[in-house]
Parts: sequence; structure tokens; C-alpha cells
Amino acid sequence: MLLSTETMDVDFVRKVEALSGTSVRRCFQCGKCSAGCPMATFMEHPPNRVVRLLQLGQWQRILAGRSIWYCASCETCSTRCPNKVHLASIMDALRKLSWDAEGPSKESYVQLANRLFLQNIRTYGRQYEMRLAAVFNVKSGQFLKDLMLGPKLISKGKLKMFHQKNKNMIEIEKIFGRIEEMRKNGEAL
Amino acid sequence: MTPKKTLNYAYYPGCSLHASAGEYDLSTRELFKKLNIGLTEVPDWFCCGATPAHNVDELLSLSLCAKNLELAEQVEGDLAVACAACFSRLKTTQHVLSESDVKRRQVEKAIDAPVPLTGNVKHLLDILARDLGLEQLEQAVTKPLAGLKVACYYGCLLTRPTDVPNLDCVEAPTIMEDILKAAGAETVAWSHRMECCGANFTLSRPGVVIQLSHAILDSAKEAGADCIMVACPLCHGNLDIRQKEIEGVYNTEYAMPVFYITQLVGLATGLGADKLGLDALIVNPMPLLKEKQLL
Amino acid sequence: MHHTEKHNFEPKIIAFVCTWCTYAGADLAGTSRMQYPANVRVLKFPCTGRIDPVFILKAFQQGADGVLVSGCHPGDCHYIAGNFHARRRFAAFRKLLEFVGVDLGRLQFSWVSAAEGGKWVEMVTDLTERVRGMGPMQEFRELALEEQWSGAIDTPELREAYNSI
Amino acid sequence: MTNSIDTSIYTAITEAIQDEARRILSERSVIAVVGYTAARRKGSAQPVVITQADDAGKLIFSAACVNNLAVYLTKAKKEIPKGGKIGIVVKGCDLKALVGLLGESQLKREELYLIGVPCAGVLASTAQPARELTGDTIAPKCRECDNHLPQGCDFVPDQRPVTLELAGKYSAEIARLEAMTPAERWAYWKEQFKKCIKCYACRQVCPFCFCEQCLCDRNKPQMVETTPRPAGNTAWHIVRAMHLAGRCAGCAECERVCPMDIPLNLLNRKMAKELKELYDYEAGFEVREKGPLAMYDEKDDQSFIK
Amino acid sequence: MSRIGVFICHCGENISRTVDVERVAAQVGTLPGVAFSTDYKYMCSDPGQGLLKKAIQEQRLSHVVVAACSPRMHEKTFRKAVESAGLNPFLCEMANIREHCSWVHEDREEATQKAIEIVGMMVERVKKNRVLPTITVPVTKRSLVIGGGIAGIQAALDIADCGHEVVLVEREPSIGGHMAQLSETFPTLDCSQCIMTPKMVDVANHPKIKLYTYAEIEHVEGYIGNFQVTVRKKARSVDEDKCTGCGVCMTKCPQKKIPNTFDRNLGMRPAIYVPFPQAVPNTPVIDRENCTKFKTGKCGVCQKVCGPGAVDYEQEDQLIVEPVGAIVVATGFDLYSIEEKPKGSPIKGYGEFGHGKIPDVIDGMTFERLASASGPTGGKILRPSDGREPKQIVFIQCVGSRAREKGISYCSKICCMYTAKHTMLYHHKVHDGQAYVFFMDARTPGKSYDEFWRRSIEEEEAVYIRGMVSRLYQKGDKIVVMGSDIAVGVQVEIEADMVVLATAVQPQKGADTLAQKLGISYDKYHFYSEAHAKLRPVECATAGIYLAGACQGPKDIPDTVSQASAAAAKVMTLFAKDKLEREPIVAKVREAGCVGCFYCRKVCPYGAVEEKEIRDRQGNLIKVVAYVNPGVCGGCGTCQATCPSKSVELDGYTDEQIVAMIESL
Repeated sequence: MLLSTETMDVDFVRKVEALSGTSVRRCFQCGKCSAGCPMATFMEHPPNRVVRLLQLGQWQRILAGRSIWYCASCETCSTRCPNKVHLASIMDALRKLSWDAEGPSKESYVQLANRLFLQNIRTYGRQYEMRLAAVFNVKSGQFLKDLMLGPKLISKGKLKMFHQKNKNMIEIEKIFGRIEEMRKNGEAL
Repeated sequence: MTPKKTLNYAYYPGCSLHASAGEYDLSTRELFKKLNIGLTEVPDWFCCGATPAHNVDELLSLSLCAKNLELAEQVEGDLAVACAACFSRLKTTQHVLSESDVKRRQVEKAIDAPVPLTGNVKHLLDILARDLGLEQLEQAVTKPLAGLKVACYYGCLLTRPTDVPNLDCVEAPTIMEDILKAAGAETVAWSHRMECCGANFTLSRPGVVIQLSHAILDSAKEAGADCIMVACPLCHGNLDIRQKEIEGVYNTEYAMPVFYITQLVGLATGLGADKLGLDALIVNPMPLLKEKQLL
Repeated sequence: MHHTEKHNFEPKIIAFVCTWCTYAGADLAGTSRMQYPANVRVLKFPCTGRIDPVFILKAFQQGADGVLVSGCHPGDCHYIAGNFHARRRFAAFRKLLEFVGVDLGRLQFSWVSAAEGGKWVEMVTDLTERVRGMGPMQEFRELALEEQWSGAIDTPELREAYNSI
Repeated sequence: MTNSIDTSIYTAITEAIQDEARRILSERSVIAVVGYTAARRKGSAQPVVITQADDAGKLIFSAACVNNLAVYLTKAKKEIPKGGKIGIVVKGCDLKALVGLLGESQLKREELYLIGVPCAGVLASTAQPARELTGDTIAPKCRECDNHLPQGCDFVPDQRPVTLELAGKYSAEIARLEAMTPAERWAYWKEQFKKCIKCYACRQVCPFCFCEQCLCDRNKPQMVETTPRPAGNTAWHIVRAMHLAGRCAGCAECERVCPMDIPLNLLNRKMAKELKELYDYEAGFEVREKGPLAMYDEKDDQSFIK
Repeated sequence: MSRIGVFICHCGENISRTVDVERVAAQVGTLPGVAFSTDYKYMCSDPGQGLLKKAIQEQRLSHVVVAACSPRMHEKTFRKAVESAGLNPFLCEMANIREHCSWVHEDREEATQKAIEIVGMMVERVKKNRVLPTITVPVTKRSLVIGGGIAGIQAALDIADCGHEVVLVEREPSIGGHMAQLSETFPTLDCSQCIMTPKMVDVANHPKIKLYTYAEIEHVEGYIGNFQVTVRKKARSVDEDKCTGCGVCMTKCPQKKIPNTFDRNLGMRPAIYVPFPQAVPNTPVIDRENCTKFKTGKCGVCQKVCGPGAVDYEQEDQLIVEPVGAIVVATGFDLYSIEEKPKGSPIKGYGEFGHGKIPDVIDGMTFERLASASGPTGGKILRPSDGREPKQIVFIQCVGSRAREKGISYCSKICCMYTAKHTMLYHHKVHDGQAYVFFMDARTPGKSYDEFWRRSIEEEEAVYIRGMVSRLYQKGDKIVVMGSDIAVGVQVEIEADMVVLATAVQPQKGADTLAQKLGISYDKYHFYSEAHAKLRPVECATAGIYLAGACQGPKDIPDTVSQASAAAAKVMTLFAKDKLEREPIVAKVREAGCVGCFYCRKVCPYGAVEEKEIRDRQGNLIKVVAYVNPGVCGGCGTCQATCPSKSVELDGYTDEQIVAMIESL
């Protein structure tokens, strides 16, 4: 890793700081975030290292990996950080920037689930769990995933075959639209 | 029994309570009715965006929540929220937008309305333990849950992060235990009451959920609990719906019913199984409730 | 030495201690009302550096069954380095005693600080019990009883010389 | 069995010593030379002090020159004229004692002229002085000698001693005793010390016993019993060994002069061995300000201390 | 025959509960030499002490044994009481039958028997006790301060402000020390010279301070309260009384190409020079090694241009003897050199960092001079090699420090903080530059220190990289730094324009030689040893000598100033009395028995043993014996245990006393 003012992408770090509302430089690498992270075992860069790479402006290394997609947003790190580094928000920001950059992440399932979830909101205003699961299985190619659970859930009334659609759908589309507009105009990240 | 003051709330059930967590919605409405607490559902509420939204698009997440807060303004009273995730998102939105003018302006532009930042967002637990009060709740109990050992599971989002939900102590909350004690149950001390269950990885990476939820179930069993109590549909899904699967993977047996808080408190106030949606639970609670003579 | 019914042999234990650490540690054992065998007699020195190996020899000759030498932990010496000098001196002396046949079980060295009342009790109790198990220190006592002048002048050379006279 | 040791160089050494003594005495660079001369009995030798260059011819070196002359510079120095530099003939073993005395402020190097002797060994005290020097007649100390060629002297005859590899008697005996139980060792030493008649010849001959008043002669207080009874004898020998620890370089004169044949040097050599193991210290090789028991290291072994 | 009085205390019931005190009194009363024995409820009470005094007088007692609590509790009480009754206090001993007997044994018979033996033992001991007079030593109320850095200056000012004369000796031509070389100081970033120079001027103007610069300690004799110090005042070649400090000599000196050591050789100075413009005294000194006049005999320009005629080529070293009562050692520190074979040091340099041969690899002090407004670059950070401004600068921590292999295992304590300061200064001066710091730990235990360090990262944008640098090498005009970031777990490479090494803090050169002159001890690194690491941190084991500043161990300015003031306070404590009194537990030499082997001197932790010549009436030397200076002796008795002939004896713990105790058992 060659460090220089060129190789350390400070602009990217500033974006992360703006989006997350938290300072990356504050972190002194105590490792408490990684110590308490329930998902750290599934990550190739544990949370503290994600921040460390950010401090060095090495975002490509972060986005290339699956760490950010394995964050469960449990907020344990943010809660316990001695320096008030809101790492959960940093993770949010990194995921957003990854999407913006069409990041070459190794993790596709989590991203797929997220995309479907947001699509559902845009389409239905509310979450449509049955559809979410079904489409996910189809799109991820795991046709048989959780197949055994389906009938049971349906019988228990937990998977509704038909979705209760919001009556005010026009509003939700407007919100999506305005946000896209703001981004196009550079008014928001 | 009548409360000293009449309590009325706007109610934001959230998507899950209208789908996979129907029993949570049902038991909440029934319990509140029993306790003479008014609930009026926010008309035309939207999804709060939950974890996926803030995970990849904070502005969207904030805007969705802000919209919901705006919608809730139409209804008299504080906003009551049953789902821990919805509660967390709504509270976080209020917090973030009151901290950042930039983000507030962006969100107001997105929803084309001012964001109400002053309205109270309250979780059911808060309403039961504080607005109604433990004393009042105790008085409403007609069938104390004597002999039922409950592991209260808080999960991640009810208390975290510091200063945002402000529901209870961020590392050692007791609000669930307080409520259950008022309901006459016994609560167990256990290690995994605030560990993550795997949350929405249930869809994308169920293996994660199986591993994490297994640890939670194990801990509850080791602590001698008869059942687990939750206040979050996602936690419930992972612990209850996937319990059988976890038992299979780890070659063990829990048979550990997972209740919503409203179901257990409802039982204590004398509500019947039908009004609490007990039949919707995947792990059958009936043998346990019968054994403890709570039905 | 005083005898009790409990044991049929009560050893005489002499302790040479420095005033700043071990004596104070023994005082602490007292103020803490700890209990230990009454066999020990304490001789106070300013420093373990003052303790001459000859005193240990003298104590054995005077009928001690066990000797305890104790002072400040290394680095804690009130006189900077007295205990360091003592450490070398005793390391050598015990080797000498061992070589002439003294069982080193009877000779204990320890560092007991002013804060280690408990360790003092442990040291005294351990040594007392150990020596009690070993029995009386007969070696020096027997020597003291022997009066003969060079009783073993019985070499072949001498015998030959006497015979030739 | 032919284990004779070549002492032919001793003649050349004798001549060299005589020449050097003659030179330094005639130049008045020394006022006296302490050396060996022939004694009455055939082949025997005895210490001598010469002050005249003409007497240089009296000096000899032979296998009978066993005495450690260093003692004449401390206790017996009354015999030696004061007021100038003194020459002394030293074997390697004697030099070690001299080095120790230099470190203990008893001698000053600048007041000495050292005539070193390349030495292949000397005769044991039990052997007849005229006997041939062999592996059997050699003094026990020479069997373990590690200093055949004295270093740092002012003059050493240009000769190389031819030595014989011999098994160490002291080390073997120490090992034998170490293998015993404490009770067995006590019994051994008890028998040895019983023999002692407190003649103090060991003290008299030792270069390091230079105290004007020996601790063991004191009566106020009486630290050590003075009577020649077993208790007092034992105490004397223990104190003697302790006081010589780290100083004695093993000239074994104590043992040589003991009329009761007590293996006194065993104790001294045992202590030397222990100090070598504990503190890597060997007496007599260089003038050192502090001996092993006059210094310390913070990291010294203290495994024996609880 | 002695007439011993024995007093057995009940200590309320503390003793009498388990010890049959009457029986002890009766039994002990039969011992030979005991003239009187009694027991009493509270011996330490007024009536108890009254009883003791009355008995001494009425029974004409010669010695006293009080059997009561620990002597650590009440020995002083009873000795005082005995003294007021007319007996020497050291003829009184205590037998500890409480802490060592009644409180630790339950069996009454056992405890009583033990008490009888303990008291009997002390009776035998006290018989051998001797009258010991209190020792008094006069105090010369002048002090010597060695070293004119911030530590020495602070100590000197504090002592002088209390009205006592101070002799301040500085090796360099000016006082000021390292602090005068610094640019800014952490954690406040105020200018070092701004806070330092007023103090230097105070020293120069103080009527109670006698200042010797360009001077060294030649020889020290004596002991606490009474030292005789010989100061060597090196030939300055300029008469301090005549010189007005006009500086003409320096401007006219033709030899101007001598590396200025004050500026870490970054600038040049003439052969006649003051080290820096604010020097105190402002009197130049001729560097005779480099002066053409001294080298070839030709030149003499300075003498010609000097108006007052102060230049004196004939001047010689002067030896001045100063009597002082106390000495403060404040010789400060030096920096570890990464050169291949640093002069006078056994340690290996840093080959991996270029052995000091890469011009733009500098040490922290050199950076200070670069950053200093009065430095050779006027405060601009410029590369020594080509004078360009470095845009990428790398700081490396722990160079030498915490590196056992390099012979230094300790932490130099100040580097973390001054490097944080350096990154800030750099950022202030080179706005478009980037500072990197390779470090292992950041050690910032001090008021406002951690905040300062964090500021350098969070606000001044220094990039700290946890992990050490393996190697540096020159590549074109860059220095390639090969390090690692252990938090990420990757190797890191930086092409730097300049590298600053936080080299280890070491004691000043010659610290060991000075210690030998003073008779104080030092550790293996040659830092001076304090008497007690916790409780006597500014005192030396040698009485009357105190330590201030980095000569005792690496220290920053606040710690140094605190210790200097503490040392001054210790000097004042000493000077508060006209005479020193001390317990007469000291060793004495029996000259008749002493053969001068000086084993006692070898083991004495206090350096209290001196040589004494015994001569006959004609003045002929009979022998040299040991002499224990009672003012210096600490009273441990190690000498006596070591003396082969027992010709040195510790009063209060003589062989007679101890053997009497052993024999009583």
C-alpha cells in the first residue's frame, strides 16, 4: 500500500463523514467495535479495520469486500464506541457510496434483498413479505430456499397471499422522485 | 379498573404487524382495549424503510420516516409503535434531523412538508411501564403469570444507540422485566438478552441467523427459561419461525415458545388465547401454558 | 523449649529479620491477629545486610532446630542494596552448610514485606512444621557433647609411628 | 606405567631466575627477592629472601618448590626489608593468590617485581622431595592446574612446560561428597573435623588470612568456640571456608600444612565451584576491585528464597 | 554489674489476656543483672512513663527493658522517657510481647513462656548496649547546582529566592540547555524561548546566584552539609568582566564556517561565538580547536577589534573551590545517535535507517531548530539536502527507545508528545503537506496531553500509522519508508521528502564520570538513581545530593520543573537547621583490627567508607585503615557482616549485642 496525498482519497472520506455525520479521524483503533460485533466473524475486514482503511483513504479495499454488507445494523459498535464514532452510520454511508459507485462487492444476496425491499416500498408503499421472499428466491436462484417454511407460515396466516396496498401511493412515488431529482441536481449526496 | 387519566395514542403498526406478525397487532389492540388505552391507526402510513433503506439510502429512509411522522400528526396523541425496528427508525429520524440542518432541509424538500420533530414517538413498552404505569398494570392483572420463567429478549434496536431511543438503560435495560414482574411472571437473568439475532439476514443469509439465534436460544435454555419474550417482529421471526430449523442444524431441542410482550401481558389481564393470536406462533405454546395452568 | 500435648517435639526456631520489612510484616500479622506457632524467636536487625552467616551458625550451635532469615524484597531495601549483598552471601553460605551436611530444610530464607503479614505467618508456620517433622537438630548438639580431643587420630601412618617408638 | 612429567626445563628456569634476580638486585630496582633455595634434605627446597645480588645463585626452582610465597608478602612480611620494590618468584597458582591480594588492597602492583615460573607441576607433600615428578607423585592441586604459564609478570623465563592430562582428584572428591545424603556428608566431615587440633597452621599459611585479629580469636563476643573440641573445630572450618569464598584460588597450602591431613582445600574448592556456577566468578585471573561476595546483580539467583 | 529495670506492660488487656504478665515480671526479675521488675497496665501512659522514670532514679537503674508493643510503635516514647530520667536513651530496649506474642498466640502457657524468653533475650541484649551520643553535623548553607538547563535554572532560582547562595555550574558557554533549542512546547504550543529566556535573565541578575558557565565539576569531597567542590572554569579566552557583549568580534572573525552545534550543525558560526543570540552570559567564547589564531598563531582579529580589550589568548583554566552544603544534579539528557558507531557508546546504530547518512533523515531536535523562528531557516521547514519544502514528511517513533536490541529498553517518554507537536507545527507551516507518523503506542499520560495528541490527528490531519518502519532508503530525491499498518495488516510504503526520527533520550555524556566524582549511583543506562523510586524520588542515596530533571530519567518540561522545585525544597529543608542531628546508629571502625582490605567500602551502599592513614609520631605511614564518615553512613551494617575480622561495628547492633541475644535462647 503506497501512501501519498494522491493515494489517500480524502474526498471520499469527507463524503462518508458528511453522510454519516461522524468523524473518521476520531477513531484511535481500540478495537472495541470489532470486539462486540456479532457479524465480525463473517467479515474479511472487521469493523475497526474498515475505519482504519477509511482513515487511510483506501475505500476501494473496503468496497471490494463483503464486510459492509455483512453489517446487521445492530448499532452495538456505535453504542459502545469510546470516541462516539458512529460506525453503524459509517457503514450506511459506505453501502450507499458502494451502490453509487456500482461497487464491485463480492456480496450479492444482501444487496439483492435490499434492492427488492426498496422496490417493494416504491411499488406497494408497504412491505409485501410474501412477494419479497418469492422474488428473492427466484432472482438469487435459490428456488427451494425456505420452501419448508412456506406452507406453515401460510397456514398460520403469516404470509398473506394478497397485499394490502397503501391508498396514497402517489405520495411515495413523489418522495422517490424528488430524491432522485435532488441527487441529479447535486443537492444531496 | 379505570386509569386515572385517559390515554390515547396514534398507532403505527408497521408492515410486519399487518403480515407475518399479525398476532402482535391483534394482541396489542386487544390488550390496549382491555387497559382502556385508545389506539387510532395512522391513516395511510407507509413502510418506514426499515433496515434496507437506511443501509443503502439514508435520505430515503429519513424521508419515509419523516412522511410517517407527518401523517401521524393528523391523529391526536403521541405515536405508539409496536415494532422495534419501526420505533428505532422513527426515533433515529427525529434525532438525525434535529442534529443536522442540512439533512432536515433535504428531507423536507423530499416530502414537501415540514418535519415534525417534537412529537413523541413511544414504544409499547414505554406506554405500559411509564404512561400507564406499573402500578396500574399490576391492578389490571387478573391471572398472574405465576411460575412462568421468561427470558426477556431486547435485541438491538429497542435501546441502541445511546441517546436515540432513550427507552431505558442502553446496556442493562429492565423495562421488559419490570412489566413482566407486574404481570406476575418470573424473569430469568441471562447473557444474550441484547445480542443480535441476525435480523434481516433471514432473507438473504439465513445461515447467519441460524448461527446467531442459536446462541440466543441456547443462552435462554441454559438460564432455565420456559419461554422467550420479544417486542420486535423480526426477532420473533428469527427465534420462533426458524427455531425448528436451528434445532435441526445443531441437533438439539428447545421447544421454547417465543411470545410477544402483548401476548403475555394480555394473558395476565385475562384475555383468551383467541384474542392474543397464540395459535399463530410456530412453536406451540399451549403445552407450556397448560402445564403452568395459565390458560 | 516448652512442650504441649499436641506434639512431642517443639522445635526452637530463630528468625533473623530486618526491621523495615519483615519485622513490620510480623507486626502486621500481630495487629491482624493472625495465629502462628509460638516456636519462633525474632531477632531484629537494621537490614539483612547486617546478618552475618556466623550468626546462623551460632544459632544452630546454640540449639536452634530451624533458622529463618527474612528481609525486604529485592529493590525495596531501606538501605538501597543491603538485601542484594545478603542474597549473595546467603546463597554461598547455604551451599557451604549443605556441603558439610546440614539439611537445608532447617534453613529458610524469605522476602517478607511490611504488607505481608500473611506471608510471615506462612513462613513461620511452614518452617516450624517442617522442622517438627524433621525432628531435633542433633548434629550440632552431638558435637557440643563430644569432649574428646581429636578422637580419630588413627591413621595407618601414625600407628606405624607409634609402633616404632 | 610411564606417566613421568618432564621437568627438564626447571634447570633452565633456575638459571633464568638467578640471572634476573642478580640483575634487578644489582640495579637496585628491587631491594629483595623472595624465592626458593635448596634445603638441607636432598632435593628439598625452602623459601628464602635474598637482598644481595651475590646471593642470586642460591635461588633454585625445582619440583620441590611447592610453597606459595605470596604469604611472605602479607603476614610474614616482617622478614622482608621495607622501603622498596620486592621481587618474588611465583608459580601460576601463587600468582592467583597475589592477584587476589592486589584486589584486596594488601599489595600494590607497583611495589612488586613478579618473576613468573612456567611450571609443569610440583611434588605432593607426601612424596619424597627427591622423587621424580610423575602422575603419581604430583601435588593434587597441579592435577587440576589451569595456570601453568603465569600471565602479566614482569619477567617469565622463556620456557614452555610440558604437562600431562590428569584426572582431577578434588573435583572427583567433591562429586563423591555431593552425591551423598546430608547425613553421610555430616558424618564424613565430623570425622575430619574431629581430627583437628586447632594448630591454625592452615590459617598461618594462607595468604588470605591476613587479618590482624582473627574473628575466631575474639572473645568479646566469642563468635566461634576456640577450644579444639569438635563443636569449635567445625565452626572454625565453616567460618574459614566462608571467609575464603570467592578469594581462595586453590593453592592448597592449607591442606599441605595440615598435620592432621584434613582435606581442607576441598571446602575452598567447593565454594569456588559454587561461586563459578552462581555468579560466573573465578578468583585469581585478573585484579578485580570487588569479589563475588562484595558485589551483586539485581538479577542474581534467588530461587532459594521464598 | 548492671542494674536493669524491666517493665512489663499489660496494654490494657491486649497483652495480659494471653500473657501472664505477673509471672513474666517475676521470672525475669530473677535474671542476673535485673535489679527491678514490675508490670503495669499502660506503660506508654503518663503514669506508666512516670513509673519508669521514678524507678530509674530510685533504683539507680543502669539499663531499661520495656516489654510491651512493637518498638516501631513506642521505642521513641520510652527512649525519650529514659532520657528525661537522666539515662542515655540507647540504654533502653523494647521487648515486643504484643504484636509478636500476645496477639498471635492463643495458648496462655505458650504465650507466657515465649514472652519470658523474649524479655530475657532483650535483657541480655541491653546489658551490652552502650551509651551513644547523638551525632551532629554542621551545615554550610550554600548549594551547588550542576547543569544550567531548565531543571538547574529552576532549582537555582528557587533556592536563591529563599535567600541562600547558589553556585550554578554549566558546561556550555551559555545556560539554557535543551529547552533553549526548542521551538514550541507541548501541550500549549507556547514559544520555548519566550518562556525560557526571562528565567535565564533572572539567573544572571540574581544577587544570590554565582554563575559559572563553560565550567565543569573537577572534584567533590565531603558529605552532607559539608561538601568541598572544585570547579574547573575552562579558558574562555574572553574576560567576562571586560566584555560588553557588543558582538563586533563575532562579525569580524574571518573563520565563519564552523558548524553551529546549537543549530544541530544546520548553520555556521564563527570561531569566537555565543551559541545563540539570547545567551546568558552574553560573553563570547573562543573555540580554540577551530580558531586560526590558536591553530597557526596568525590572525588575532578579534583582539584587535575588541574595544574594551576583553579578548585574552593567554587565559588558562581556573580551579575554584566552593564550599557547599547541598548539591542538586541537573545534567539533563542527550539524544541517541543512529550513527554506525556513536562516540563513547556501546550501542549499535540504525543501519536500516541509514546510519545517519541520509541528509534528509533528521532527529527531533534538528526538527525543533528548523521549526524555531530563531533557527537557521527562520522557522521554515526546509530539507537540509536542497532547501526544498518537504511535502510528505514521515515521523518515526521509538528510535532506540523500547528496543532492547539497541541497548535501550525504556520508553523515552517525551517523543509521543513532541512528535504530535511536530506534526502540528508542520501542518501550520506547510499547508499542503501531509505528515505521517509511524508509532507503536501513543503514550500521553499528562494533563491535556492526550487531547493534544488527538488534536494532531483529528484537526491537524496527521496520519498516524500503528506499526514500525522496517527500513528507509534514498530513491532519487525521495526517501522510501517501508512500514506496516498493523490495524489493517498491510505493508505501507511512503515516498517521503523528509523523515524525522524520535531518537531515544539518554543521559548526558559523561554522566557516569560525574556520578563517580559525586559518589552517587546510576543505572545501567547511566541515569542517576534516586534513593527510593516512590517515596524519595528527588534524593540520591548519598545524603545531601538531590536530582532534578532528565538526568534521573526521561522527563518533559513540566515534570522537570516540578522535580527541580522539589529538589530545591529538599535543599531548603536541609538548610532550615544549623546543624544536622541523626540517630547514632552508624558504623565505626576498630582501627587496631582493620587491615585495610576495604571490603566495607566495596559493599557500602552510601559510599561512607573512606581511607585513613595511621602514622607514627615521626609521621611514618604504619597502615591505611577504613574510616566510616558518620555523616554519610546510613546504618545498614552490611559492612560489618562483610568485614572478615569484624573490625567495623554498627553501633546499636554490635556483635556482642546479637550474640548475647542468640546465647540467651
